[in-house]
Amino acid sequence: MKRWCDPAELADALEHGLSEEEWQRLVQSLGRTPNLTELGIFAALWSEHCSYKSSRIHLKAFPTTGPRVVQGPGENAGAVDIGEGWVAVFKMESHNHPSFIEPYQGAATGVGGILRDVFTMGARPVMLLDSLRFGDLQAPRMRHLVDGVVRGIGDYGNCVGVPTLGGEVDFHPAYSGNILVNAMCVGVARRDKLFFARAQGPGNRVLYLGSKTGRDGIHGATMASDTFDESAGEKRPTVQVGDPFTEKLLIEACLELMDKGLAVAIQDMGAAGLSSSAFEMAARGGCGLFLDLSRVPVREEGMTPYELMLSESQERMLLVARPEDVTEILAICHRWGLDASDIGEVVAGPTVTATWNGELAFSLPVAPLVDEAPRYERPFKLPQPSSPVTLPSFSGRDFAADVRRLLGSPHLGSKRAVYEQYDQTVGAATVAGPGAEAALVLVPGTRIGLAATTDCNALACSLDPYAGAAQAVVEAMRNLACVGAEPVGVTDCLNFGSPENPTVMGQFVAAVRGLADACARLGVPVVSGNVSFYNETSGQAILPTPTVGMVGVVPQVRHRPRFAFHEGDVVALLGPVHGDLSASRYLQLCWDMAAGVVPTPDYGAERAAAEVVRTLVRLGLVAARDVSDGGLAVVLAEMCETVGVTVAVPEGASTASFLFGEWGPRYLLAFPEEFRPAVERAVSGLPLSFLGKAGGDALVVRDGERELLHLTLAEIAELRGQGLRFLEEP
Amino acid sequence: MKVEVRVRLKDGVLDPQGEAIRRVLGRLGYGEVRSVRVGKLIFLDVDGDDPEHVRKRVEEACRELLANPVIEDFEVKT
Amino acid sequence: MKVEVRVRLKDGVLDPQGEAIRRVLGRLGYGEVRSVRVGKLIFLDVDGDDPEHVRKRVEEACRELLANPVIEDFEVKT
Amino acid sequence: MSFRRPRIGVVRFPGSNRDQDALRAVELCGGEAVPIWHESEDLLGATGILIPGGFSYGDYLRAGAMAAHSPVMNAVRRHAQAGGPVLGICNGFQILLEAGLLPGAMLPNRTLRFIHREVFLRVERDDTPLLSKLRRGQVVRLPIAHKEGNWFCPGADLARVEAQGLVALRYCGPDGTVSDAHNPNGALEAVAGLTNPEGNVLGMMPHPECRVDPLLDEPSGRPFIAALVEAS
Ligand SMILES: Nc1ncnc2c1ncn2[C@@H]1O[C@H](COP(=O)(O)OP(=O)(O)O)[C@@H](O)[C@H]1O
Ligand SMILES: [Mg+2]
Repeated sequence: MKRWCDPAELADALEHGLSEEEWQRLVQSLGRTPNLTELGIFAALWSEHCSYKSSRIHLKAFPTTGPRVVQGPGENAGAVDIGEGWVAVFKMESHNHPSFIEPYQGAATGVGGILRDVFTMGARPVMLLDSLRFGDLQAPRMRHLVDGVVRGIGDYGNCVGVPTLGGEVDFHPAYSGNILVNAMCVGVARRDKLFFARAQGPGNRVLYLGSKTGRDGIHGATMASDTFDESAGEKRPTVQVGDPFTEKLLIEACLELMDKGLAVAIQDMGAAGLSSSAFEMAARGGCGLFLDLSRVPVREEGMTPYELMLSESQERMLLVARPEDVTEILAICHRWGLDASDIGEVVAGPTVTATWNGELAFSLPVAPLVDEAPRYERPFKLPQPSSPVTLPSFSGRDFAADVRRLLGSPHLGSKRAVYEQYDQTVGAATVAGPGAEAALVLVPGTRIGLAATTDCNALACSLDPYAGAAQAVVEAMRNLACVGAEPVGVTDCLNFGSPENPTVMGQFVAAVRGLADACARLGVPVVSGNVSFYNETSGQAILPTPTVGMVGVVPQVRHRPRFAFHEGDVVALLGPVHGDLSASRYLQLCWDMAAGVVPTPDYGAERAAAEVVRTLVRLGLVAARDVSDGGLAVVLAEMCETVGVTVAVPEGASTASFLFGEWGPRYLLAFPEEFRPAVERAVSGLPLSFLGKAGGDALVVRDGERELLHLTLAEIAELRGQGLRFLEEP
Repeated sequence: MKVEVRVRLKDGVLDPQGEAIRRVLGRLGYGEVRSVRVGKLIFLDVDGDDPEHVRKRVEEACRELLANPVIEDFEVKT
Repeated sequence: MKVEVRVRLKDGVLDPQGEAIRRVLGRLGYGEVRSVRVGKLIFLDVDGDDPEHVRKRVEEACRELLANPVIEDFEVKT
Repeated sequence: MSFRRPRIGVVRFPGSNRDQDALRAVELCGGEAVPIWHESEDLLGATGILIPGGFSYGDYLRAGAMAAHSPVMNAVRRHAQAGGPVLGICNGFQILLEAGLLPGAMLPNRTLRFIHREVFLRVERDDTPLLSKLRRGQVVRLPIAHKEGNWFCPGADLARVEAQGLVALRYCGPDGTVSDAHNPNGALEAVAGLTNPEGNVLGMMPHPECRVDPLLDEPSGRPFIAALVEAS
């Protein structure tokens, strides 16, 4: 067993997940062999998770600038201007591997991490969203995983007092051995009060705030860059425990420190703990640090420099401050009941040096670890465009049975059992929460509406990563339109298998191009995000899952958007009568045909329709939902909360494509008769088909004289509740 | 048969609850309390009269449900 | 000095957690488990070497904070 | 003309998270809202007290238990004993129970899960200052958001609670019927809110403070906050 200060060798490097080439590169850049602690730091910062070594060159494709962009990729989170001197600060991040090992703590600490990324920018978190992917619910442990993840997200967000207002939950056997937990946080800050994680000013002090350091999660960063095998269990010791109470105190203390101008720079200790925060801060600030590791508050006896640098204990921050402010800072932390300790200082020159009990622990140049970290142009094989699907014959088909099946599936059923475990009203600013097409909150003290949504149709992405990713961006825009919001920025979380597999790398490259093109065509910049590779178990990769998080703005909220039918509403379809059944949920779930071409979005048509819907919703004229997963039939059922509806399949329309088709700019609108002229004027030229009227206590679909479907409100509620009922049991 | 299960966090696993309790006890004048860790005490009433068998079953139940092997240790007392 | 505090719900106080555990155990095939009650196990590390005095102090702490007399009984073991 | 608005103190504990919401709600209802830190020995001249929701001390040990022992609670107790109005919402209610200012105790929800849900509440009293803006039998819709709202009270005390008519609010259906089906957390007698015998202390699990701005939803929380302001 080597000691922290013993010289490392190739074998240790391989142990730490570095390749032989990387080991040589390391020794070369250092001009000497590192000790074990130094190797650990390199391994963590050069891990895929921290270095983005396989993805960086491709992420360059993203449009990251725009008139509203205040901070693009490169900081803890991105920031865009939302008017009246406010900025929205947001980012999405994955916590997939930890959540598979210990769902409750894994998901909880994922939420903690993304909150810190946002409030370290000086922003107050105002909402959380969570995009989740699970395997086959019959698979071993799967219900346990769903339950643990949902409770973990809820308990953490609820306790810190940030509402969880949106997200996704979907299921596919490809995730049975590797679930996805992507958490997004949106915060708000005054534009002139934004903070950056740039260590500056030699002589300034380096302070440690928050929980004491234990041995938790050592190697977390390298684990997240490692595929699972049957021995996943043995990775268990690296699981961390979250403490939302301390996180809440950190939020309040840090925002107070920043508001009082006492912080020069601030950075959370996320993946790779003190190592990444110290070196990233130094790199961004173009300076060095001196740290006395003996002053790091510890929870356990005899922790070595290796452990102190690599521990991933949660709820910890690194802060740079002027010497004269230290006393006041410590006083504020003490008032909030937080541990704080002065552990070092900023130095000129690009080196981070640390001592421990008087002896030198390590001394490393910053550049090789951060800016000069390895970058790979991994070989990739772009996916073949999926082949067209021959539609089955629908003659004599029992569509009612199909609708029942769709509504009863966990994919398309209600997610209430999940979001009822999330606080949706804390903050007293929620205009639209889970269950709405997108989340909408008021910026404190204003009437500015801040909207957010997460989207990814992984089935489509598995058929065509490029078009699927592009469609995710477009769907996000449609969702925002339904709350009257205009897109202002995108964050993303790119979940894929091993980048060392050219096919997976090809999916990644195609998806990134799809996101980039869609964002460019819609004029929405990407300002932050995260890449999660190695999502596979025993060589089985997940579906390519590029999750899109989109943020939008309503300059002045005057009406609360609604999403359910009211008695007497006129019900109309904006957009083409037919959707496209190719690559649809309907074929997947009712015909077991996960196949077909995923159309590339018609950006012009999508923009035009979104514009119209946005206007109608802002004026409070209509209730709107976009038609996506499962098609119009599912949207009709979703809008039947307390009032039913009777609609007719338009003359000569193909019932299947009308009811179950997807893709393209289609929205279901509901509005009082008296608004009809105004609505017709507003849609200016776009196709608008009147389908029927809302009323009664059932969803009825007629084809001429024939009644295709009759579902009472009670039946709908029952069906939509089925999929996740197990979450309602204790 | 009455069985008692004691569940406690593994050493080294953070116990935020215990830590919060310790701080408050200190404020209430119990500064002499150096550390607090909180575990679970589970009282079971189990059918069966063969103590060995009952203990085995309860141990299985602990592994399956009552304790979280990732962060907790357990102890069964018959 | 190591002290162990056992906090348990008074008889007659409903125990949602114990009830739930019992039901799930039943589902998992542990039908022989007739009843489950869940209590807290609080491990304290206290300065001081006079066991009697330490116990007194911990008992005060229980009355003041660690147990809620409306629903809970406690027991201190030194 | 100028008049002094009643000053309402909103107590902040470590982990309170609906304190800002409460401060804003009080202002919107015509009060002057002042935050009071849990270490404060006095109430900064407040004539009414609001103990807001959240997770004081992370809800560790028992929800509200550690907050109930803060210095400020001694001042709140004196204020209450002198007849001053006190409204405790959610965690605030739990704190009032742990502080012994209201009878009974909270157990975990019977689902053992956090529940956020719109619930209906039947108003059982309208003859106390803090309920004066509501009518007995009226049904109010408000959200609940808690994990420990399963109110319990040992038999003897329960009889006293009912006899003295201390139940202020009960969970019910849209039409006011009280039944187990409409009881979200298992609370005894569907108790959602309690008052003390003198009627100057009110504790409730649902959240009126987030239902004051009509843009967010029907402002069904106003009567509760406004009554506190008026009573102060
Ligand atoms: N897929 C992506 N799209 C846009 N920006 C990205 C993406 N992945 C990473 N980034 C940016 O790279 C930086 C490092 O990402 P990450 O390591 O996830 O942040 P953190 O270190 O806070 O966890 C961040 O600024 C992030 O926004
Ligand atoms: Mg970060």
